[in-house]
Amino acid sequence: MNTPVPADWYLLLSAALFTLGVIGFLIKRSLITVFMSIELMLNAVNLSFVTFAHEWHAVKGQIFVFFVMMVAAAEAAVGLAIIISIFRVRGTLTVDQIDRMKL
Amino acid sequence: MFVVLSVVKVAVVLVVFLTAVAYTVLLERKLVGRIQNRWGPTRVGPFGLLQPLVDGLKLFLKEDIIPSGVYRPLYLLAPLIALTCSLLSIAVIPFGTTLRWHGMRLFAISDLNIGLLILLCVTSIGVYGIALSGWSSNNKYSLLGSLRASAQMISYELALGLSLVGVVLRTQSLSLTDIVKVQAVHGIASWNIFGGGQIFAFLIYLMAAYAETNRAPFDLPEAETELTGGYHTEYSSMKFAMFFMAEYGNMITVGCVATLLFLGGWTSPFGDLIPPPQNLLVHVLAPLFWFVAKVFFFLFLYIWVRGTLPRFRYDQLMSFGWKFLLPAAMLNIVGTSLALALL
Amino acid sequence: MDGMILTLILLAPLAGMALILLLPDRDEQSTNLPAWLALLTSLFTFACTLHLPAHFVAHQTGFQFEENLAWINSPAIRYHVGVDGLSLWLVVLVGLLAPVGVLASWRAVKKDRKLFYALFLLQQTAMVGVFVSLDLMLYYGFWELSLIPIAVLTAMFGRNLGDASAAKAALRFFLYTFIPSAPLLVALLWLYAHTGSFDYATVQAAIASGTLPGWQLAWVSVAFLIAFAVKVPVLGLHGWLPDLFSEAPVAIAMIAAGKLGLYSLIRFHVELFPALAHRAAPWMIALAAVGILYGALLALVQKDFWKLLAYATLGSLSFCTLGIYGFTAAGMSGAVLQTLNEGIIGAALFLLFGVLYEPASASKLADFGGLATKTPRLATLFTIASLALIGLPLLNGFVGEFLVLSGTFTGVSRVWATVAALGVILSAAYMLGAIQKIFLATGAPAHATGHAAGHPSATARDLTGSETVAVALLALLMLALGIQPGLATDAIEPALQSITQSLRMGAQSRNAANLSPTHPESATVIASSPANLKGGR
Amino acid sequence: MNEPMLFLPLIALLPLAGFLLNGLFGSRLPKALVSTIALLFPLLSFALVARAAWMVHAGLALPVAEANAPTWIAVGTFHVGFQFVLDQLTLVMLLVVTGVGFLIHLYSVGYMEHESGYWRFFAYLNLFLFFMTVLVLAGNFLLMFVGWEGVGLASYLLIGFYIDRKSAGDAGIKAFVTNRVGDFGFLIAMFLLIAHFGTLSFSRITAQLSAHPTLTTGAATLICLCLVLGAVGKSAQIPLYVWLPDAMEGPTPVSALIHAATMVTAGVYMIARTHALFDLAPAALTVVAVIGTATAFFAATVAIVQTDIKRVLAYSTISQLGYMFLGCGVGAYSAAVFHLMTHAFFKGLLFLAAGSVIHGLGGEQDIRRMGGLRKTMPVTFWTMTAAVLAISGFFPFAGFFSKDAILAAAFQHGSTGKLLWMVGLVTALMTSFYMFRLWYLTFLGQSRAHSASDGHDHEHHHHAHESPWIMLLPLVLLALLSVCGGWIGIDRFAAFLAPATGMASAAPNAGHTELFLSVLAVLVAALGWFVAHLFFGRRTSAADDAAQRLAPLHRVLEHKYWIDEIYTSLIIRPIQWFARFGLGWLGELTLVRGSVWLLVGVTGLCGELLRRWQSGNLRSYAAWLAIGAAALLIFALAGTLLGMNSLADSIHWAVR
Amino acid sequence: MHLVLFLIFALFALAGAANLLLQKHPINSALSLIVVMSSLAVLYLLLGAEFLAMAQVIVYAGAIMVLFTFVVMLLNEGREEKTWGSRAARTVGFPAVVVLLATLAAAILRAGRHYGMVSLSDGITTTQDLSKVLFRDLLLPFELTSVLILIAILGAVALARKDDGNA
Repeated sequence: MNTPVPADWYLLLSAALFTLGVIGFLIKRSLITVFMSIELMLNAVNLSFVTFAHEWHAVKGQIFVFFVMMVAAAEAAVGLAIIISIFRVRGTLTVDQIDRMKL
Repeated sequence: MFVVLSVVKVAVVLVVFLTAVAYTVLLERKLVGRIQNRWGPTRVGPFGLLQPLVDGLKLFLKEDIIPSGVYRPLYLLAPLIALTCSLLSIAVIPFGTTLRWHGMRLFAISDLNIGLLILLCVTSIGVYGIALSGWSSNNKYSLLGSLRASAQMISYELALGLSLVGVVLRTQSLSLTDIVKVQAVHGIASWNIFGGGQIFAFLIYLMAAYAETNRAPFDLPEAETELTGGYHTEYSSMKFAMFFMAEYGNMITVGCVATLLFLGGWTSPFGDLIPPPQNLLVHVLAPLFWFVAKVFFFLFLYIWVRGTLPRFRYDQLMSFGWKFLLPAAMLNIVGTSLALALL
Repeated sequence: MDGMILTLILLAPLAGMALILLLPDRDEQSTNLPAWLALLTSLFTFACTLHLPAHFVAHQTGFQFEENLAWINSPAIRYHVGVDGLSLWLVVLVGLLAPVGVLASWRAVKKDRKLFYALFLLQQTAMVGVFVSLDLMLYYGFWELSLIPIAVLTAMFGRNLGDASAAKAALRFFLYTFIPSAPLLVALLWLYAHTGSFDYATVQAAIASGTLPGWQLAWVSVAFLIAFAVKVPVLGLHGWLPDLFSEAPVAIAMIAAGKLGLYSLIRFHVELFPALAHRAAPWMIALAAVGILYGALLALVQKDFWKLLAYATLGSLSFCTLGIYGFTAAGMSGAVLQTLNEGIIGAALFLLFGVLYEPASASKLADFGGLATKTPRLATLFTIASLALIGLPLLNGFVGEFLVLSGTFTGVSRVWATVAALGVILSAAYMLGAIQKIFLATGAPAHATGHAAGHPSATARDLTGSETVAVALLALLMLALGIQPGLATDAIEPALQSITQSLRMGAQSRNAANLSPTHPESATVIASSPANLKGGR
Repeated sequence: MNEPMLFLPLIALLPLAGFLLNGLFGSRLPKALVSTIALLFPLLSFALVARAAWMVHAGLALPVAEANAPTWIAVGTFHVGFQFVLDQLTLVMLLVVTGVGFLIHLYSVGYMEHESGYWRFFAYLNLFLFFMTVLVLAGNFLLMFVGWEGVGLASYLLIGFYIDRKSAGDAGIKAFVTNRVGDFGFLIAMFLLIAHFGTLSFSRITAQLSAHPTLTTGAATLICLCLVLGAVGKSAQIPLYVWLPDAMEGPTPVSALIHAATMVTAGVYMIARTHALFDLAPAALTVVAVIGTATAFFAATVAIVQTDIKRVLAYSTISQLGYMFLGCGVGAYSAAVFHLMTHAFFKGLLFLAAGSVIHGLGGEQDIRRMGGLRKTMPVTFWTMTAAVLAISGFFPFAGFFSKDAILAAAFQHGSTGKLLWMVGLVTALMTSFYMFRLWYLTFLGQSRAHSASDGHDHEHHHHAHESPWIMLLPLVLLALLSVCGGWIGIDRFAAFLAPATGMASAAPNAGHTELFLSVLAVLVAALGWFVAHLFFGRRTSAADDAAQRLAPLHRVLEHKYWIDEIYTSLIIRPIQWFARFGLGWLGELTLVRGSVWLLVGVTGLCGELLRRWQSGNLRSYAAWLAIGAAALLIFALAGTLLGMNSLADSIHWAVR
Repeated sequence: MHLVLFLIFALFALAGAANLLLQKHPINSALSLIVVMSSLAVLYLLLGAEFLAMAQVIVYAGAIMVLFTFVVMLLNEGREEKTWGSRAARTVGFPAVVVLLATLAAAILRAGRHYGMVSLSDGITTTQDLSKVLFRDLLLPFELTSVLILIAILGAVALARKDDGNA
């Protein structure tokens, strides 16, 4: 009943998620969606962390994921604040129109 | 074998839970009526006992109107999310003794060693239901209502979480059964609310819980007089019923959690003063009785508060949450940990 | 006293500079205080430099008046200065040119005098520093320092500031000399990495020992060569010369060209990398010989005197390069002597034409005419200086040129020597042509051009007392060196002895054929010193 | 042997002192003091030379060399010092130089009476004497080269004396530069000598040659040819003679001293001095001879049609020098030196006489506007006649002996010699013709002062007067020398010079060929006079119609074969063109500035490329980010991907 | 059982991620991202990291995604228009992605051979041993993250505040 799963399947999954994240990062046009695909990439990396933590029985792997979450939270907060201010000034979030350093 | 037993358990708990929800509605209308010196629903069935059945039927038969400007997929999804979240938390709450039959615990659907965390997860997911509903019904009042409700829920969730930390500190474990076991040592004296020194935590938890479930003094977002029903104005019949049930489900869950954490769960107040009669039936039923009594007491408290306290203004509500409750919860944690460390 | 003299010479101008900068900024018209102070400092420094030849022990090889103090120890840079035959007279020359430069710019510089004289003295220190420093990094420091004042002074005090051509010339000069000094630094550091010290003697020994990797050493020597060749300037790298000479203030242009580059070529390329210098010799000789003709031809057709002087200097400096890379005793000492001569003659010509140029800042030859009668003293001294430049016997130019040409002819290749000798004819043509256009009758009726208001020849003035003394002194020096070149060569020759010996060995093994057969009566058979010159070949 | 105090350096330094005194203080001294200084020092120098001559006559053994000469240049194995040497050849030259020089100084005191810059003229004259004596007394080539160039400088200064005349300045430059071309040859010769002998001193070279003549004829010829180039430049022979006619721009005494008596003869002296080398290179000698004869013939033809008195004399000098070169060319060095001496006398006299004529006529130099001066200037007339007779080679006069000696030597010099002799004879004919043409036009016939020209310079001519005595005295003395100069006779002169010029000239063969040759020479001279008489004696029109008939030839000669124009167009213009465009444009602008522009261009280009990369388009940034990540990943994981166990191995693998 | 659970939730995650890309409206992609995160939480549980799973749900799904959804709802920007963006992005971007995936997969497959198996019965790292390491060895980083979060909060407030002039 408890059929085991080879560890590298998890890694493959995380690789796939990461690649999807990168693709989202490339083709998506709305700034928020781009931001989300970055979050997805982060999660994919977290998954591989946990897999390796499990593989080598190292708790530190999980701690690292914990820190990644912290940073992701902080980044999301600031990122969204920026997105809001961009929207307020520019009126749009499509990536191609935001090409000036000056807001 | 395990699957069949767990399905039976789930079915039993669900039925009991739903009927409890229905009757809480009735209880609330009766009690509020009595507070306002009137009788409440008495027409249907003896003393109005069949009123919930009839309400359910009414809502079920009403025409299900879906406004055109609505963002359909999310509009339909929102009530579902709200209901599932409130129901999910029941699965984790142990309501009876730790009697095991064939390795299966009878009086709890599942007993996890991180039970408390799951409760927190479910409450945090619950926010989506309300947020999406308001936004997808494409109506300014509902959008405003949903935003206010979710903002309120998120901020009070913090206070809720922190207030539980005191209890966890005392039981050194996140599992709910352990928490109850700690409080069962010698009756009422060892309940967290009294013996455990968590009286402040209990109060903070209570207030935070009221805000979490958008009830009583904190029910500004969906109050009729303010925002015409808040986020579920556009909903009709079954979808409105789901929201309604979700709200009352949350109330019961909060009640159960409160009893488990602060009132010693299914332990009798007398502790081992009156040795429980030895036969099995009493040994099993007594904790159940105590658990239901305590939950009833909380529901009564809910309705009582709703009947008496005036509604908070939104900015008072938010500042109370952030400026009073959160610091209080932190202080509580510091106090408990100091107490534990020193004593 | 001997131990401290070099530091004294180095610090005196700096002290002077400091004093000048402290002077109050009173209005310019009053007594030209900065100039007086600069003159005093430069004369004092000149006196100190004169102390050197007085106490110099002639035929003693190695460096004298040496000072070797630890300075920076993380990269082992030491304050190691010393003088030998080669650099002795160059230091004196710099000492001599300082007061002449101050005199030349006495009237030319009218505003910001303080800054001008301060930077001028800084330039003196830098140049003396280059000649005396024996620690490669110290040398590099002075080498860089000597660029800045020239560039700044040209940019700020350039002659026709109107169309910012002075700034362009300054920039061009700076870039021309600065860019190759970057690979030079890299080469220095490479050497440091491989020999562990910047000290000249140790580096020289390490290179001679042949332990350093061959082809990298070749690149290092090329970096050294190019950095110095630009400063000489050698043909092809002389883009900055005409501009600088026509833009820079007189005092600066006087000392900018030649001396530094040539000394560095001998000391830091030929002496440091004997075998590799040998390999580069054919190219340099060809460039030098062609450079002489190139400079002379171009000077022939110039309309602006400054440019004419620039190309003339290019020609005479190519003579020096020809001498150096001939590796013959006569050629090299001739080259060093020619550097001295070029310094003296250049200074005189610059000062004299500066006087003519200054009132109406007109330097086109056609502007002048018939000045011999108006400015007799200037005319005679100008003629003497240009005759020296042409290489008239009994004047110093001839001795230098003769030695270089004879060295090249007998030791190196007869074809190049003949080509170089052709330059002698052309030099006579353009210099006398210049004298003719400036001083003698220009065919146009004198009264028509002579007195037109503001016309240069109308406003030309004769030399003042001090200027005449200065140039007369230079003229006497030219005559003295012309008659008795031994004054300089006695010191120079032994210093070069070590180089020519080792290189002669190299050359001998390379082209034994056309070496001049040893003659019975010039018995000093070349001591076949066992220079274990494996070299990187 | 007791070193007689000859004070050789003093002979040279005295004129130098004169130059310094006059040069530095001349402008402030009164004219009389300037002239006394100018005359005193050359006189002293001449006295010293005379004393030396008297001592030689009294049996002093020559050559006498300074013992401890101060060293001049001593570098490595090469050593040269200020070495003065006196031997027979030097003695003769010194006598000529200081003697004639002094006379000319005397003459120019009168001539330059009212010229401005009086002191400057005499300073330069003394300077010239100094350099000439140094040249002659020099013991080694380098010191001779000092004199050689110094003399060129002095001639430049003196030619350009009239600083307000542009033509004077240009002539000065032309003289100096042409001389420099010659000096170039001399320089190369010196280098060859150093290469072969390691030293430049005459004594050592002759010693080495005699000790073991290792010098191959080829090398010797090369050295001699270079020396010849130097001589040709200095003595104005065929290719490099163009500066001499223009040098007439200077004052006449200058022409007399420099361009007749002394400087131009330096070339001949040098060849005589280095006869040891020339003997080893017969080819060089024939070259010298051929050049000499050709120049003589060519110059004579041009002299015939010249109208300016000084130009005529200039071309006659060139042609006489041609004779001396011919003499040297056939090995008769002593004959050449003898002719040199006699030529100095009568050519100096001719120039001075011409000077006094010009002085008398107030600056008039065109012989077509002279005539009938026989009566007004008797002394000048008679001395001039003596000179003309001497130069034409009439019997008792000096010219006959020296020119005859050279022609005789040429005659005996094998078959080529015969041909050279023929040309020489024809040149002699022409010489006497143009001299007598000059003689007739200047002194005989009516005065044509105002007829030929448009009378604007009328006032000059009214009083053609005889020159003052100070000018006439040198004329008379030189006339005496011209007459009896030749009586020394070639044999006694050759014997005297033998030690200095190597083996005696060819022993004079049987008397009758000698006699026949001299008679023939005199006849030729007479013929020349008769023809001149025909043309210019009585009817002046004869000359003109002859000119018409031979118009084309006349025009060619008049324009001096357009040599100057050819030189300008063939040499000067191309050099200037090449310099201005070839080097100016190609060299400077393209190569030198080009390389800088290249650098600027490259940096600009890179800047442009990179700018486009920062386009502001987020998506492109994302793409490049992804590429970067991918690359980094590959790099990092290269190890595991390729089965290597570490990154380092993968790098090695990749790099190998 | 473990395989089944793994497959289900792996598919959920992939589907969510794909949906994130394909959806036009940001709100949908936000929700699909929530789905991914929750399924990842379950996968963490499968890998025995229970506290992490709960943290994932609470922090990511519960807090960060709420922020996202709020922002999307508030800005209400609507569907993305069809702009093609820079050609360079496509020509350079896609090969990069393909290469990325190829290398990752290859690396994992090549190196994966000597990784063990993952099964339900493996031990679960309890919160105790997690917190033991967190608060003893890595206390400083923990405090630093708190400071980081503080800074983020201040930043967000300052940025997003409507500058009504008198602030």
